[in-house]
Formats: sequence, structure tokens, C-alpha cells
Amino acid sequence: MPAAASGDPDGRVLAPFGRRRGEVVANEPSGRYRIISAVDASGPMPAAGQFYMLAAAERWGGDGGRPFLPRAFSVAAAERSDDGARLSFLLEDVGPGTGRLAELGAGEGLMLTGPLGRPFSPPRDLNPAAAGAILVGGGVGLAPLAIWRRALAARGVPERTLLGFRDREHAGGHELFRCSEVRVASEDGHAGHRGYVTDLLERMLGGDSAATAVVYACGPPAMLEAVRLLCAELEVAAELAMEAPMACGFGACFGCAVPLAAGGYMRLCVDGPVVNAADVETALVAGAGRR
Amino acid sequence: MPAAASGDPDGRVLAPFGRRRGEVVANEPSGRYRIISAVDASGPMPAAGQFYMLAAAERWGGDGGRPFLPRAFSVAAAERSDDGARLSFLLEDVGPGTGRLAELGAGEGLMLTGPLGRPFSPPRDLNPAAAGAILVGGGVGLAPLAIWRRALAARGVPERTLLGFRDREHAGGHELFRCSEVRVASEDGHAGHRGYVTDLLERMLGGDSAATAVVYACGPPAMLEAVRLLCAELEVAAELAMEAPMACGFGACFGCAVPLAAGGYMRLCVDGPVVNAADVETALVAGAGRR
Amino acid sequence: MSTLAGPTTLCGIELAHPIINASGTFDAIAARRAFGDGVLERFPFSAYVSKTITPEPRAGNPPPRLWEEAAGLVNSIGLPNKGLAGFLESDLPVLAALGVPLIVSVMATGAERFAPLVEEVAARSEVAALELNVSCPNVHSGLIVGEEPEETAALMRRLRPLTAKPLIVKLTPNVADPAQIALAAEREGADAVSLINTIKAAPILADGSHWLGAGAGGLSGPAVRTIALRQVSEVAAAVQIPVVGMGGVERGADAAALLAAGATVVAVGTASFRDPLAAARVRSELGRLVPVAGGREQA
Amino acid sequence: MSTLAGPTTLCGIELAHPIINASGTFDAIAARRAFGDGVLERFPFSAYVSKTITPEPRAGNPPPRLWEEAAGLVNSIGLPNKGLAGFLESDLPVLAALGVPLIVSVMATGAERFAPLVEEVAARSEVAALELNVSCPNVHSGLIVGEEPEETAALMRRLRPLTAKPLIVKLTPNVADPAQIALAAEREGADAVSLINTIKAAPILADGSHWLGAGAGGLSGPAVRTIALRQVSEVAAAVQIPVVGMGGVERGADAAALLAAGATVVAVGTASFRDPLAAARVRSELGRLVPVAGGREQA
Ligand SMILES: Cc1cc2nc3c(=O)[nH]c(=O)nc-3n(C[C@H](O)[C@H](O)[C@H](O)COP(=O)(O)OP(=O)(O)OC[C@H]3O[C@@H](n4cnc5c(N)ncnc54)[C@H](O)[C@@H]3O)c2cc1C
Ligand SMILES: Cc1cc2nc3c(=O)[nH]c(=O)nc-3n(C[C@H](O)[C@H](O)[C@H](O)COP(=O)(O)OP(=O)(O)OC[C@H]3O[C@@H](n4cnc5c(N)ncnc54)[C@H](O)[C@@H]3O)c2cc1C
Ligand SMILES: Cc1cc2nc3c(=O)[nH]c(=O)nc-3n(C[C@H](O)[C@H](O)[C@H](O)COP(=O)(O)O)c2cc1C
Ligand SMILES: Cc1cc2nc3c(=O)[nH]c(=O)nc-3n(C[C@H](O)[C@H](O)[C@H](O)COP(=O)(O)O)c2cc1C
Ligand code: FES
Ligand code: FES
Repeated sequence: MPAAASGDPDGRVLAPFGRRRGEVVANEPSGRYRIISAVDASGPMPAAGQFYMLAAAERWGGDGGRPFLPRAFSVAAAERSDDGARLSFLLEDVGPGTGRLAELGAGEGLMLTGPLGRPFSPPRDLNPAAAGAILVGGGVGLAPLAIWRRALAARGVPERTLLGFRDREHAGGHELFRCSEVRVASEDGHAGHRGYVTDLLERMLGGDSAATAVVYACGPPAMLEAVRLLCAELEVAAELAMEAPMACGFGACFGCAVPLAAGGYMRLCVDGPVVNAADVETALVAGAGRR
Repeated sequence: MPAAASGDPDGRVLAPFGRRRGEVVANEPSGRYRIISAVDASGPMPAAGQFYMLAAAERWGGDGGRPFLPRAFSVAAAERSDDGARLSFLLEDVGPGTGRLAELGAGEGLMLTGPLGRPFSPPRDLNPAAAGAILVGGGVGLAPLAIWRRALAARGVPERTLLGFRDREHAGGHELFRCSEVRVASEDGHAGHRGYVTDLLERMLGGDSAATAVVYACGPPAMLEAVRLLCAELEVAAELAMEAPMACGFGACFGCAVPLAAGGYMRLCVDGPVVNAADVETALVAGAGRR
Repeated sequence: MSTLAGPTTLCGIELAHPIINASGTFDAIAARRAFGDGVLERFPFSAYVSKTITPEPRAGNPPPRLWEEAAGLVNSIGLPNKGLAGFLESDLPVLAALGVPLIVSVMATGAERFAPLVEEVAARSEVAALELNVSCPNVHSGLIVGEEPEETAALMRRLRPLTAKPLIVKLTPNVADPAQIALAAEREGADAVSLINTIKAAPILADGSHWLGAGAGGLSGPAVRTIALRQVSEVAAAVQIPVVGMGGVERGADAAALLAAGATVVAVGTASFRDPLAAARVRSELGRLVPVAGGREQA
Repeated sequence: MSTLAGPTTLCGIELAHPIINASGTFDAIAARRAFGDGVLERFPFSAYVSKTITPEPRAGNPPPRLWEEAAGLVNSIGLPNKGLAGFLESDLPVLAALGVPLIVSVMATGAERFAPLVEEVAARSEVAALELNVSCPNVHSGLIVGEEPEETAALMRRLRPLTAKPLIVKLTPNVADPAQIALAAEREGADAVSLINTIKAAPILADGSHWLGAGAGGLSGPAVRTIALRQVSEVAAAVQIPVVGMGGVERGADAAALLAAGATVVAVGTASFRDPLAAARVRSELGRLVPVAGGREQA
């Protein structure tokens, strides 16, 4: 578990110390998911790939039971507004924490700590020959890719996006990719390619010169693992935005252990959540993503 | 702690076994208190002096923390309606349980177990020479007296009511005594006699022939104790509707111990909450009414 | 999996299902005063465990006796009961009519006072088994037998010859290694062990005063659930005799976890306070439960 | 009462206020990576207690390491750390710059491995005191020293001569009588005791599988608060040396209760996970607290 290098020259935006109260300004359904937006009056603009620890201001912890600890969410969009940063999160209701957050209405308080963690790296940092970026997402894993796509577009980096969905019911978060070209795979074939999004990726890396590719992926562990194995085989540079159960999000609890290829563990909250695919032993982290 | 006599020929109405879901139909402020009404589709009409164990259907116990156990409330009014019994409770927000109940809106679920406990006894059972009833109430203690006054009126028993309030802010629950003659005392003198309600009682028992009086009292422990001492001194029959911390309300936990004059304890939930003033050692029950 | 909620046996006693009550958390006689015959018609437990009986009557501890904590309850009831004679005379006949096997919980300070208690209770045909409470943290009985394997063994050696009826030893959770106590009890002929009893706790206020009349008490409810799971699984792995598991059971999934951890029967305690029929709900949830491999259950 | 949140001393170490962190629940170095210099500017603890250091580096337990329970957290982190050499070289200089006294938590399997660890850490001028972790339930070190008074005494006899710096013995709560362990530690020269560590617990699922990679872990958070209060008050009543109290502290009133129960200093643990500045809030609530005699406080 050796700590990462000090200095962290990885583009991460530092969070204000402590947690602060944001205000929910929107909570809309998006397929099976919800997009929750909140205004963060005093925090900085996050970098793509970073996350926040979120908790409802009321009925969370304290004298209460579960939800007790805050929950981690990748930021899906961030816009400057007159009142501060407007942050959006794509959220799947899978348990008490996400359930409580999903019911928050406009005007209610959202406690937030963040932005936290290591963001995505520019394609050229990963592959000096990079011609652009390939974004591969599935499920709520669309969230960090949505903000990353915008950041890439703003920097004029060409990007192609591949999204996978289980079935019609699970298709959500599309809104976040408005005005962008997206190829879709669905396991039930209701949209785009019938099958896995990694089929599309394999085809693309085959057609492409893998030598100029850089892959950024976020999604369920099984999808990430398929991406990791494919990129390892084709020697394509890749970053994965991973998940692990987190209690704190700022390196305090050592709970978010992810096994390293070199042995030992990293703390995903400070050494990730965006990791170089070559650094981890597996993307199938025990305890994460069993939803 | 010898259990009370079996058979309980005390007029108590039995509760359906288990708890059931009622629906809140009104929640109105009344001075510092709130009057919460719920429709109980399947329960019986309670007897005056009985209580219910209440919990909100949502966000109470289970995976949650506090409130964890249900809370006891005297029924303040009960009316037959097409949908079942319409029960009203007078409630003071003093902690997590009452706070959660106070925020319930119409249409929300209210879990109830009841009616529970021993109700008030008819005046003649307490004093064969009884000419009527004197009701003495303070604070949220108005609740059981309100339903008792109606029951007495329905039976044509003459009744006089004395109510005490700390100050203007604490005056509430008046609505429950609509259309009835009430004498009032307030510690700050904002209404009626400046001083304690027991001053009014003392005067009344002095003027009256104490020999034909029967007193029913409910209110803060200090008030009940003053009533108890006064009635003992004047040898006036009296019933007190008491409070003690309760976990279950149906004799399961032995938590609601009230010291008996004869030594040992009674369980207030099954041997009370209405007790003969002569039976208890004190009305100052440790742990109750410290609000 | 639905057979989980079906018939089972405990020390040869046939039970219609595996959900019983925890001692001291359901007074069937008082419940009839509150609910009438509904209690009999829908009795939620497959066996009834009495509140702990002592040789002499006890008034119990001075109030307050209850403190609500986050997801838990601290109690210091202090074993109020009518004493052996009062119990045998007034309560036993009523409890015998509940229609389920009767387990009588007993406690005394020291083996010599324990012996006649066990003998007299066991002699009654209405009694199916005895639970030996060697662990109650609320009674200041000097030595707490259940904290020492050797003390527990000595007590069992004295009591075992007195009856052929099943003796269930109720373990205290306030020890480093409950399996050692369980093994000692098993070695000396205990037919089963039950756990966990409440965990020593004291609600102390900011001004230093103790809230409970008796100062300290015992914690129960969801707050102790994972502690119970740990102790039940350790004990069940160590002994051959059946284990009655309890501690914080609220839902069918909690009962299933205790059964999976090695319990034969599960007791519902504090949950009955919130809902007198909590045990019936636990049982029906248990019957419906379809475990998601490696996932948190949805009851 | 507001002086409750003012300066104090612990074993001669001057502290600006009585709120410190619980070992293993706040990594000041990682926090700087997340929050930058804000951590130094608003450092919430009056002393900093390191995560437990072992002689050799440890990777920690296999994931999952966390389980959220009602009002509590079960963890089985398994003491990941860089080992003594790594700690002294890379972490100690950084921690020394925090601007508060530094307490280093240490643990080893057996007195002979403990001794050089204590000696080397104590020799460093940056270190104000050592906390001896004799209780961690997550490391399968064979014998758990902190469960036996005699084992604790023996360890102290070996370690006490090695340094004049304060030695704080961190007690395990998983014993019948923590005061006996505390007395043994005091008798052999401990300068203070701290408690409670986490309570043994195991999240077991309905299918019998263990959720935690290591099987079992330790419970912390509000669920253990009244257990901590009971143990702290018992230990503080038994010993003369100061007591560091912890377990489930969320609010100023919780800290006040531990202080009233006899603690000199209060540590905030799990609460920091939800709010990195929880300890600062606890301290300011403590300062504002006006206890209502016999009443639940409103912070
Ligand atoms: C860096 C990071 C970024 C994330 N970004 C997002 C995001 O953008 N959007 C989003 O929706 N989610 C995101 N997540 C995941 C999100 O944090 C979790 O879904 C959330 O914590 C679940 O909390 P809960 O209380 O709703 O459910 P929990 O009950 O805590 O767990 C949810 C699910 O996990 C599994 N699980 C958890 N505990 C257990 C257990 N004990 N046994 C078996 N299964 C268990 C179950 O299947 C359960 O349904 C992210 C996580 C991380 C670490
Ligand atoms: C038979 C019966 C009938 C009742 N009828 C009514 C009624 O009609 N209307 C009504 O409003 N109330 C009634 N009560 C009282 C009501 O049950 C309590 O007010 C309620 O349980 C409080 O719950 P809570 O969670 O809001 O507050 P809690 O926090 O549980 O307690 C409320 C107050 O009690 C004191 N207290 C409780 N615990 C502690 C503690 N640990 N330390 C110090 N002080 C403590 C405090 O001052 C606190 O503010 C009745 C009680 C009984 C037994
Ligand atoms: C109010 C109360 C009274 C109890 N009385 C007894 C008792 O008389 N004898 C006994 O062995 N256990 C007694 N217990 C302990 C329970 O039987 C049980 O072991 C414990 O509460 C854990 O289960 P739970 O979390 O489901 O309540 C009592 C518990 C409570 C809460
Ligand atoms: C994630 C986690 C890691 C911990 N690591 C250590 C440790 O390394 N050394 C130690 O002595 N205690 C450790 N503890 C125990 C705490 O220091 C503390 O004793 C316990 O958590 C109770 O306090 P709390 O309820 O405020 O968290 C740890 C606790 C948690 C929750
Ligand atoms: S979540 Fe706590 S260390 Fe990563
Ligand atoms: S409240 Fe449980 S016995 Fe009275």
C-alpha cells in the first residue's frame, strides 16, 4: 500500500477542507437513473474523473442509522453559475444511500466533500502518439466520461464514445452526451449493436492503428475488466475510472483497497478513482458494483 | 412487581394483536403543540385514558437509528367515521420521536398499536357519593381529559375542568375543550388565575364538599404530585393519568416501572397509565416528563 | 430456501418453525391483558421462553430502566419476577396453555441456590426445557459465572444431574472468547447454548450523571447485530450442540444470517417492542427469502 | 462548562483542547493530498495519533474491508502500513510538521518484536508519546495480549524501561473487565490508557458468506457509544492515570459525556469519515454546551 508520490502532479483539483452544504437545484429521471444537480457556492470547479462524497443534509447519519457514511459519486457535469459551481451527478438507486439521495428535491441540502481523487490524464500523457480519445462507458459509468468528453472537446481533442446498456430499462444518462457522436451497444439489442460495448471497442481498435489509441473507460467491473484485458493484449494505453467501497474518500480509512499489479493495494480514493489500467491487478474489486 | 389482577374488569378496550397502519388525515398546530389525527381502519374505539404506541410508517427504526422504539400518546379524541375510527393526539415536540411525528402530513402512514392500558374509572366507582367529576390538566396532559370530558358529558355526568399553562406560548390544546366550561390558570397570568392550576383545585375542593368530589388529573409530574398530595390530605378520590418511559406499551419490557405505595413497582403500560392516586408512592417518576 | 422457515427441532423439542422469543422481551400473560385472545390465535413464537425466574421474588431496578440509543436500547430492568413459588403457582399454568413448548429461564446467585430452582422447575411437566441465565449484566450478583469457563463448568456439574430435560446455557457476550464458555458448558452436558445476551453499556449524560436508575445496563437491538453474528458463528463452529442465535434481529434476512452462521433457532427480542408481531414478520420474510449470492438481501 | 473545550494536559503533554483523533481514522498525509494546506490551517486535533505502525510493512487485509451497519461501521483494514523504517523515513518528518504533539501508535506480535519498535520510535525527538496497540481485533497475531491482565503486565515490564516518554496502552473492549487490564498496565508503569478499540463483529450474509475479505472485523461508530461510556467510566474509576476516551463520538455532548465519565481527552474516529472536520464541530459544540441537569443535551 505504499502511498503515491507526493506532490501529485496529476491535475487533481484540491477540495476545501471539511464538508459543506450545497443546495439541490434539480433532480430529474434519466432512464433508470436520476440526474441530480446541486449548487456548490464555495467549492472549486472539479477536474473530469474526480468524485464527491455526498450525503443528504437531513436524515443521514448522526443519531440515525443507515445511511450512515457518505457515498461516492463521480461528477458528471460542472458549470460555473452566478451562485457557484453547478454540479451534476448521475445516480442509480441501489440501496439506502442512493435511495435517500434520489428523493432529494430542489431547495434541499446536499452535504458535499470534494472534488476528490485523481482525474483523467490527457491522451498525450498516456501515449505521446495519441490521435485522440476513445471513451467507453456503461451504466452509471457514463458520469465521469460525460464531463471528460466536454473537457476534451474544449481542448479540441478528437474523441469517439462507445456506450453500453444492458437493456432498454437500463438506458439512462444519455442526456449527458447531448450533441456528441456516440455509438451504442445493448445486450438486448434494443439500440445499436446487440452485444457488449467491448465488441465495439475491439472492432475500433482493430480497424484503427492501436498505436495511436488511448482508452478511457468507466462502468461495471465486468466491463472494466474486459476493457483492461483487451487493452493489455493490444498494448493500448488506458485509464479506468474504478469503484470500491469507500467510507471517507480522503485516504483516512484505508477501506477502498484495490489490488495493484505490482502487489499490495492502492487506496482508490486518493490514488484513483482514475487509474492506469496497467497498474491494477484486476478491475473486479471485491465489494464494488454488485448491483 | 406482582402483576395486576387477571380479568382486568376495568373497562379497558383490547387492542388488535400487532401493530397496524393508520393514515394521517390532519396535522394542525395548537399553541405550542400539534393535534394529529389519523384514521384507524380496523381498530376499535378506545376508552378515555387509554393510549397508543405510535411510530411513523417511514423513517423510523428498522435500518434507522433514533427514533427507534415507538412512542406513547394518550388518545385525545376518537370519532367513528366511515373509514374507521378517527383518532386524535395532542403532541408536544420534545425530541426525535415527537419531532418525526410532528412533521407527518395528511396521507402519510402512522403505525399504531392500541388502544392500550387502563382507562379512567367512572366517578361512582371511585366514590359512591360522587356528585360529578373535576378534571385537572396541564400541558399535553389535556389530551386524555379531553376525551374523558366528552365521555362524561355523554353519560350526563356533571364535570368541571381546570387547566393550567406555563405561559402564553405553552397554551395549546384548547380546541379539544370546545363548547365546555373551563377555568384556567397560567403561571405568567396571561389568562385566568395567575399561578398554578392546583390553586384553583384547592379552592374548589375547599368550597365544595370534598366528600362528593372525584378528581381526574393529567399533566407534568410536578402538577400530578401536587394533586396527589392535596387529594391525599383532603381524602378526595383521584385518578392520575401518568407517564413513564415506555419501550413496548404492552407489558413486555418491564421498563415503565412506577413505584407503588405498598412497595415494589407496577408496569404503567398495563397497570396504568390511569392509576388510583392512593396506589402510587409518588407521581414524580424518574425519567418521565423532563421536558 | 423457503424451508428455512419450516419445522425444526431443538434438543429433541419439535418446533413448528425456527423463530422463538428472547427471554424477557415478551410477557405472554401481560400481552393477553393488552391484546386478549388474539395473542393465542396468532402466537408468533414456536416455543415460549419465560422471563428469567429467580428463587425469591424481585422488584427489579429503580427507574429509569430504559435508554434509547441510535439503533439500540439500553435496559436495566433488573429481573423483576414473582420468584419460583409465585411463578409455579400463577404463571406456569397460564404459560402452559400457550400451545407451544415452554422454556423457562432461571437464574440464581451461586450453584447452591441454582440447584433447587432447576430441580423444581424441571419437575413440572409443563416445562420442555430450561434456559440457564448465567450472564445477566443487570444483577449485581458478585461473580458472573458466565464470564469464566471454569465457573460455568462447575455450575453445570452441579445442575446437570438434576434433570434429564434439556439445559440451554445462555452465554454472556461480555467476554473475549465466548466459544470457550460454550465448550465448557458442552463438556459438562449442556444440551444447547443461546447467545447473545445484552452488551454492558451505560448511558452517561454530559453532566456525568447516569441516566439509568441502576447506573449501567445492557445494549440490545440492531446496534449489536454484527457482534451477535460474530459470536454465534464462532460458538457454532466450536460446539456440536445446537445454538440459539439472537441479537438485533429485525428482518427475515437477519434471521437467515444467524441460521447461516450456525444457529438452529433464532430468537427475536427488542424488535417485538416496536411491533408485537415482529417475530411473525421475521418468520414470513424468512420464508420468502431468496438469497442473492453475495448480495445484501431484499426481504 | 465552556472551559471543557479549553487547554488541557495529557501525561504532561500540553494540548490546546481535549479533542484528538482515534488511531487509524485520519491520515494527515493523505488528507493533505485531498485538501492541501487547509488541513494544516484548520487542523482539528490537539494532538495527532498515527495509524498503527508495525515492525515490517503490511499490505493490509483483502477487500472488502468495510461494512456499513445501522449507526455503525464494521472494518477489517488489517493495519496496512509502511513498517517502522518506512514510517520513520517518509511519514515522521511530515507528521512532525503538523504543529501538534505527535503520538505514534505501535503494534507487534510479541514483546521481543515490540521492544525495538518502541525503542526506535521513542528515540525520535518528533514523538511526544507512544500508544501501544495491544487490542486490534483485525490482526491474527495468535495471542491477544490486551485480553489478559498478566500478558499486558508482562509486555509493559519489557517495554517500560525502554523510554521515559509517555506510554499509552490502548485497551481492547472485548473483555469481561477492562479495568483489570488497565490496572495491570498502570501497575507496570503505563502513563495512560485509551479506549475503546473496535468491538469484534462479523457481517455475515443470509447465505452464510462473510462480507469482509478477512471474515471478521471491528464495530465502531454511534452503535458502540454507550458501551464505550460504560468501559471508560469503569476504567477511569479504577485507575489513577489519565484515560483517553473514544467510541462513537459524533457531537459535543458525546465528548462531554466521556469527559464526565472520567476521560481526560476524547478521540474522534469514525465521525471523521463522514465529515473530515467532525472533530472541529465536536470541539465547538463542546465549548458551547450548557448541560441541562439530568437532561439530554441539545448541542
Ligand atoms: C469513485 C466512485 C464513484 C462513483 N460514482 C457513482 C456515480 O456516478 N453514480 C452512481 O450511481 N454510483 C456511483 N458510485 C457508486 C455509489 O457510491 C454506490 O452505488 C453507493 O455507495 C451505494 O450506496 P447505497 O447506500 O445506495 O447502497 P449500498 O447498500 O451501500 O450498496 C449498494 C449495492 O452494493 C452492493 N453491496 C453493498 N454492500 C453490500 C453488502 N454488504 N453485501 C452485498 N452487496 C453489497 C449491493 O448489491 C447493493 O445493492 C461511485 C462509487 C465510487 C467509489
Ligand atoms: C401513557 C403515556 C401517554 C402520553 N401521552 C402523551 C401525549 O398525549 N402527548 C404528548 O406529547 N406526549 C405524551 N406522552 C409523552 C411522550 O410519549 C414523550 O414525549 C415521547 O415519548 C418523547 O419522545 P421523543 O423521541 O420526542 O423525545 P425523547 O428524546 O425520547 O425524550 C423527550 C424528553 O424526555 C426527556 N428525556 C428522555 N430521555 C432522556 C434522557 N435520556 N436524559 C434526559 N432526559 C431525557 C428529555 O427532556 C427529552 O426532551 C405520553 C407518555 C406516556 C407514557
Ligand atoms: C428489556 C429487556 C429485558 C431482558 N430480560 C432478559 C431476561 O430476563 N433474561 C435473559 O436471559 N435475557 C434478557 N434480555 C436479553 C434478551 O433475551 C436478548 O438476549 C437480547 O436483548 C439480545 O436480543 P435483541 O437484540 O433481539 O433484543 C432482555 C433484553 C431486554 C431488551
Ligand atoms: C477504519 C478504522 C481503522 C482503524 N485503525 C486503527 C488502528 O490502526 N489502530 C488502532 O489502535 N485503532 C484503530 N481503529 C480504532 C479507532 O482508533 C477507535 O478505537 C474506534 O474506531 C472507536 O472510535 P469511533 O467509534 O469514534 O470510531 C480503527 C478504526 C476504524 C473505524
Ligand atoms: S475511502 Fe477511506 S481511504 Fe479511501
Ligand atoms: S412499556 Fe414495556 S412493560 Fe410497560
